[in-house]
Amino acid sequence: MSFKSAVITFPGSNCDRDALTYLKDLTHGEVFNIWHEESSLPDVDLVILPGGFSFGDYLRSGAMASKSNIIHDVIDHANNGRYLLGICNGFQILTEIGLLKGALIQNKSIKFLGKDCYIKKKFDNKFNCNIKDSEVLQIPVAHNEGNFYCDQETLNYLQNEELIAFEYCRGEDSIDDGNINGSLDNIAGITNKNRNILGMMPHPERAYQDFHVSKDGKKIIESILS
Amino acid sequence: MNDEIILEHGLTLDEFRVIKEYLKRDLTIEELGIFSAMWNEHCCYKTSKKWLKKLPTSNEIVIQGPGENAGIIDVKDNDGIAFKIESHNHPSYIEPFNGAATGVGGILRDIFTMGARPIATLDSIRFGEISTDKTNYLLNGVVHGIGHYGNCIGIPNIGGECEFDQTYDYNNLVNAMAIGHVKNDSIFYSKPKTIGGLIVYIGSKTGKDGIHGASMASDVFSEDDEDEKRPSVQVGDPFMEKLLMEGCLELMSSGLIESMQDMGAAGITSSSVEMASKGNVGVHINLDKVPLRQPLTPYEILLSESQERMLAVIEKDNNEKIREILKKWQIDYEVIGEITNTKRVVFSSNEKIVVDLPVDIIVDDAPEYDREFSLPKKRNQRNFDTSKLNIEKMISNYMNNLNYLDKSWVYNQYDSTVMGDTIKEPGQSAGVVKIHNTEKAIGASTDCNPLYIRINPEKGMIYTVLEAYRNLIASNIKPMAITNNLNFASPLDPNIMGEIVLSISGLSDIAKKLDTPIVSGNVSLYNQTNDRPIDPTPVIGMVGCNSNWKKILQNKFIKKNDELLLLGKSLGGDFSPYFLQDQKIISSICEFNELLAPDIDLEIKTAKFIQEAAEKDLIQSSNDISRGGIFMSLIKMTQKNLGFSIKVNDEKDIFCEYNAGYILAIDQKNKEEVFSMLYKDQINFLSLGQVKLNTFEINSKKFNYSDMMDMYYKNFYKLIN
Amino acid sequence: MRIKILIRLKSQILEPQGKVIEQSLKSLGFEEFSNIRQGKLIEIDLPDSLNEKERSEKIDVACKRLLVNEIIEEYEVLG
Amino acid sequence: MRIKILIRLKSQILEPQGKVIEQSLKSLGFEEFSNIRQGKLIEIDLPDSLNEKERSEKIDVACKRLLVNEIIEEYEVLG
Ligand SMILES: Nc1ncnc2c1ncn2[C@@H]1O[C@H](COP(=O)(O)OP(=O)(O)O)[C@@H](O)[C@H]1O
Ligand SMILES: [Mg+2]
Repeated sequence: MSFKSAVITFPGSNCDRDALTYLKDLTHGEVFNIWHEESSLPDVDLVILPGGFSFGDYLRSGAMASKSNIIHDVIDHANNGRYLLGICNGFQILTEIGLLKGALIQNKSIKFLGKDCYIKKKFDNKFNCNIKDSEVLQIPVAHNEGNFYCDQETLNYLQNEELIAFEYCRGEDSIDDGNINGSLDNIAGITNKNRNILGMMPHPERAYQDFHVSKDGKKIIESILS
Repeated sequence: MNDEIILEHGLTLDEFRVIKEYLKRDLTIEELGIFSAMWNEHCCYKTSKKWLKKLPTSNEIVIQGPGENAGIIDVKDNDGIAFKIESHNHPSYIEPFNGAATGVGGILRDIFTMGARPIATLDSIRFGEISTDKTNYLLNGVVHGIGHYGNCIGIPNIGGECEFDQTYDYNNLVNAMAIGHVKNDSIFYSKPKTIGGLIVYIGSKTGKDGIHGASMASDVFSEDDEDEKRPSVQVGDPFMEKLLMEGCLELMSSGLIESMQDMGAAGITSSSVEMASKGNVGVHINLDKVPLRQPLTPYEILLSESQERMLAVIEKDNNEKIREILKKWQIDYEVIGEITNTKRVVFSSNEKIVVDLPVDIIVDDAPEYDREFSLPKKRNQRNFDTSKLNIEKMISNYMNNLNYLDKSWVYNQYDSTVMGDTIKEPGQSAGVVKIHNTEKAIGASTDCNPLYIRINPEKGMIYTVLEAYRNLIASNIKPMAITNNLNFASPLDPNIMGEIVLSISGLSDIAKKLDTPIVSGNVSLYNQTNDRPIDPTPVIGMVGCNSNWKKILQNKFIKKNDELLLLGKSLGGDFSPYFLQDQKIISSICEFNELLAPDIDLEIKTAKFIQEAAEKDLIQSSNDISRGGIFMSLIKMTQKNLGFSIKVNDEKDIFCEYNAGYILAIDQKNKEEVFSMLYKDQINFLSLGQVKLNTFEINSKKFNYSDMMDMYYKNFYKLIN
Repeated sequence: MRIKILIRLKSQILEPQGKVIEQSLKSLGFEEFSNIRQGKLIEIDLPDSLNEKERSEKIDVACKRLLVNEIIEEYEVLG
Repeated sequence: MRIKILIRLKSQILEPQGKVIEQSLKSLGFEEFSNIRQGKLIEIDLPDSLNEKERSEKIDVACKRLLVNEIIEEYEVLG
């Protein structure tokens, strides 16, 4: 049975093509591109909410996209236990929908940040099960609002329920502590309680081809498929 | 029309007389506005045209040379590369964030207007002395603006320049370049085909933005009139541009439109006039149909520079289908006029004709000046006393000068990996992206050496082009064509006119020798505040290709023990302008020696060798030598604890500039083969030393590796805060 | 009538923009300015035909549904 | 005391955010909301020891020197 997936495009999404290519190259299955105004999703195993500036990121990043028509079906898809992955703007949209806890506020540097970052896995889930505990992944980030915030109670919950998927760390040539944007507890990606929804700021779809600086981004899809 | 109004519109009384004699009647204010916009330096190149004609603009790979929105070159298999550079200097001085942002927006529209999907941007930015608050404000605003616009649309920035010099204290420069990919059988031109075709307006509503912007761009503005004459600023809406880009590309691939033109400087005026002129037809536009953001007079509609707007010509039958497509993208769309056979530009409003002019007089009769120019004086040759310099001092001079330091503060604010095809990000000698779904790599670099050009415009320009050339060669990209942005002070000064004439001549010379024609460009004059002219800054953007991305060379060290080779010929201490200036040996421009003649044959020969060796996978990595010499070139090659140990005869020489200078890192096992190739080609080289872990060693003197890295990577942040 | 909605980050959340402004102001000699925070202002025209209660209800709903993210923000309506 | 500075783009200057927010609100059923514009809110603590005049002068100077870009923005001080 072949793996099927879909990428949603919102007005202002700009990593939708990248996500489509990533899925095509790594899953070898059917991949759909869905426009945000459509009312239903095809029957797929994985949906990606891609990066970009949906609706210009005006008001708040991800806020307006979270009210799109297609979102009802995205929620249904997730409630059925299927995989849902939000990358960058997609992560922001997931928190705005409320499918993931917390919020992403402006980077502590108050500047857009486009460079490679280093992350490692914190707690096990289906998105990172192929990654070793000690492994450091090098993956690009490109965001202005990637600074993960939640209140103490939520943080305790994320810790206790082991919902933190990735955290920022130092890499071999880091000149700082690796927490590039000020995120609480170095959080780079979290899941929902059911662990079928992952939101992450780094862009795995920009780190998997031979000419990319790193191929660590492969490991997410490989984990899902394993 | 009184003289004052005419002058205020940036026309000379002579120019006005020509118009009146031709028309045999007085002009409406709207018509005056049109001449003001179209006869402005920015649109008609009245000062530079005569000289620009001398540039080589074609060879077998040029599909489109200057004259359209962007130039296009053929990279085989029906793939074309469209590119152009454009300036937004004055707007960025007035309002750095929006000025720079709209600069990026404008150049991207130039690319997708031709049916090309933008695949990369570069930016060349120059500021005054960093010690002033103003410079800091401009730097922050400009970089934020460039990033904001490009990041939002999702086009990777793959390189550029960022320099500081007091010559730009009151006139910072912001040049933005964009590169797009097009299928050669699907290029769109601005030339309309059908008489009776509908002229349609696509994009944002028109507002008061930047009215008079075009004429302002060619006015010498003085420091203290910042507030009064300030025209309203253009604000960019990158989200709208993203929708517009997707909408237009969809329209073009659907075959529903026949030509397209973006509304850039002087908005609807210049786009419609250009359309008429290209097609040798007339246009009739009803200004009442133009979508407005706020009530505007016909005069204001004609001159508004609101961003994110396009003009297209379509066949009547396609109207509804187009409306349907654009509805999905939520873009305003309106039929505002039609193509006529009158060869006149007619605008009406409220049932009245407000403009009725023959296209000829606006375009063909635009003034062309042959301004007086003078040649630079002969320079005396001197030897300079550099005895006070020691290696620590020279390192410190460069490492405390912004111009030599890592610019990641700038380019980390840009998204350089979006679209997933970036092969080489900013921070390396050239930016490189893959053409999606192909094996081809496209590389580009922007460069200018204003100090060289100041000393000798003609040779200086040649050095500038050769630097860009080396940047591409060091990545194993074959240089193919050039775009240029001629930033100069006032051409009314014969010395400055001389700089313009001579640097164009140098550009022409070297472009012919390298067979890299000039396919697009832009002129920005009057970059001068009172009696403070900028140094001549003709920036070039060079673009090239390698049909196999796997052969692209990295600039960074790959592994320890690789052999370091030095190629090229040093200019030596007495003839390296940046060395002399930045090691503080010389402070006045008149003291420099005449530039040595650039060794173009050596450049070409060396480039051939590197390409050949790279294709045989004999080179691990390579970097070119430019400002800062061997020393800075080596620092840029370090990564992940890989450093170097080298031996040289003359320690000063490693800080000097070079002809055909490169550092190559070669695997020991390939040494013999590389050496024999070099002997065969009769290229002089030197074994400098080796790549070493955690080492920074020059002539057995050890420096602390991480201290050096800290200085190179962190001093920029320190110096600007 | 035109109403203003002031949106600010909750006080326990570090607001980096404000910190930067505060530093810049200090370096310009504005020592007395403290505790600076930047937020958002949203201005909206609402029909005069709505009465006070309807208006404030509508605004509250709009804020909760879209304009404000209550995990991180709070708001105040003026005018 | 805590003062609020409301900063908005001058009315003739394009403000791209407002239009998009307006559309989004409309599609959520908030038809009556119109002419939406987004601006900035800056809140600052000033010592109570300053009198009204001193305070308003200081704020004006700070706005003109740093907080407000008068080429495109205008401001209003509350509180
Ligand atoms: N404004 C900028 N935008 C993007 N990249 C930049 C900018 N300024 C500098 N860079 C990048 O930093 C690197 C170093 O620049 P520079 O010191 O001019 O070196 P080079 O001699 O290799 O051109 C280059 O790769 C360049 O692309
Ligand atoms: Mg350079």
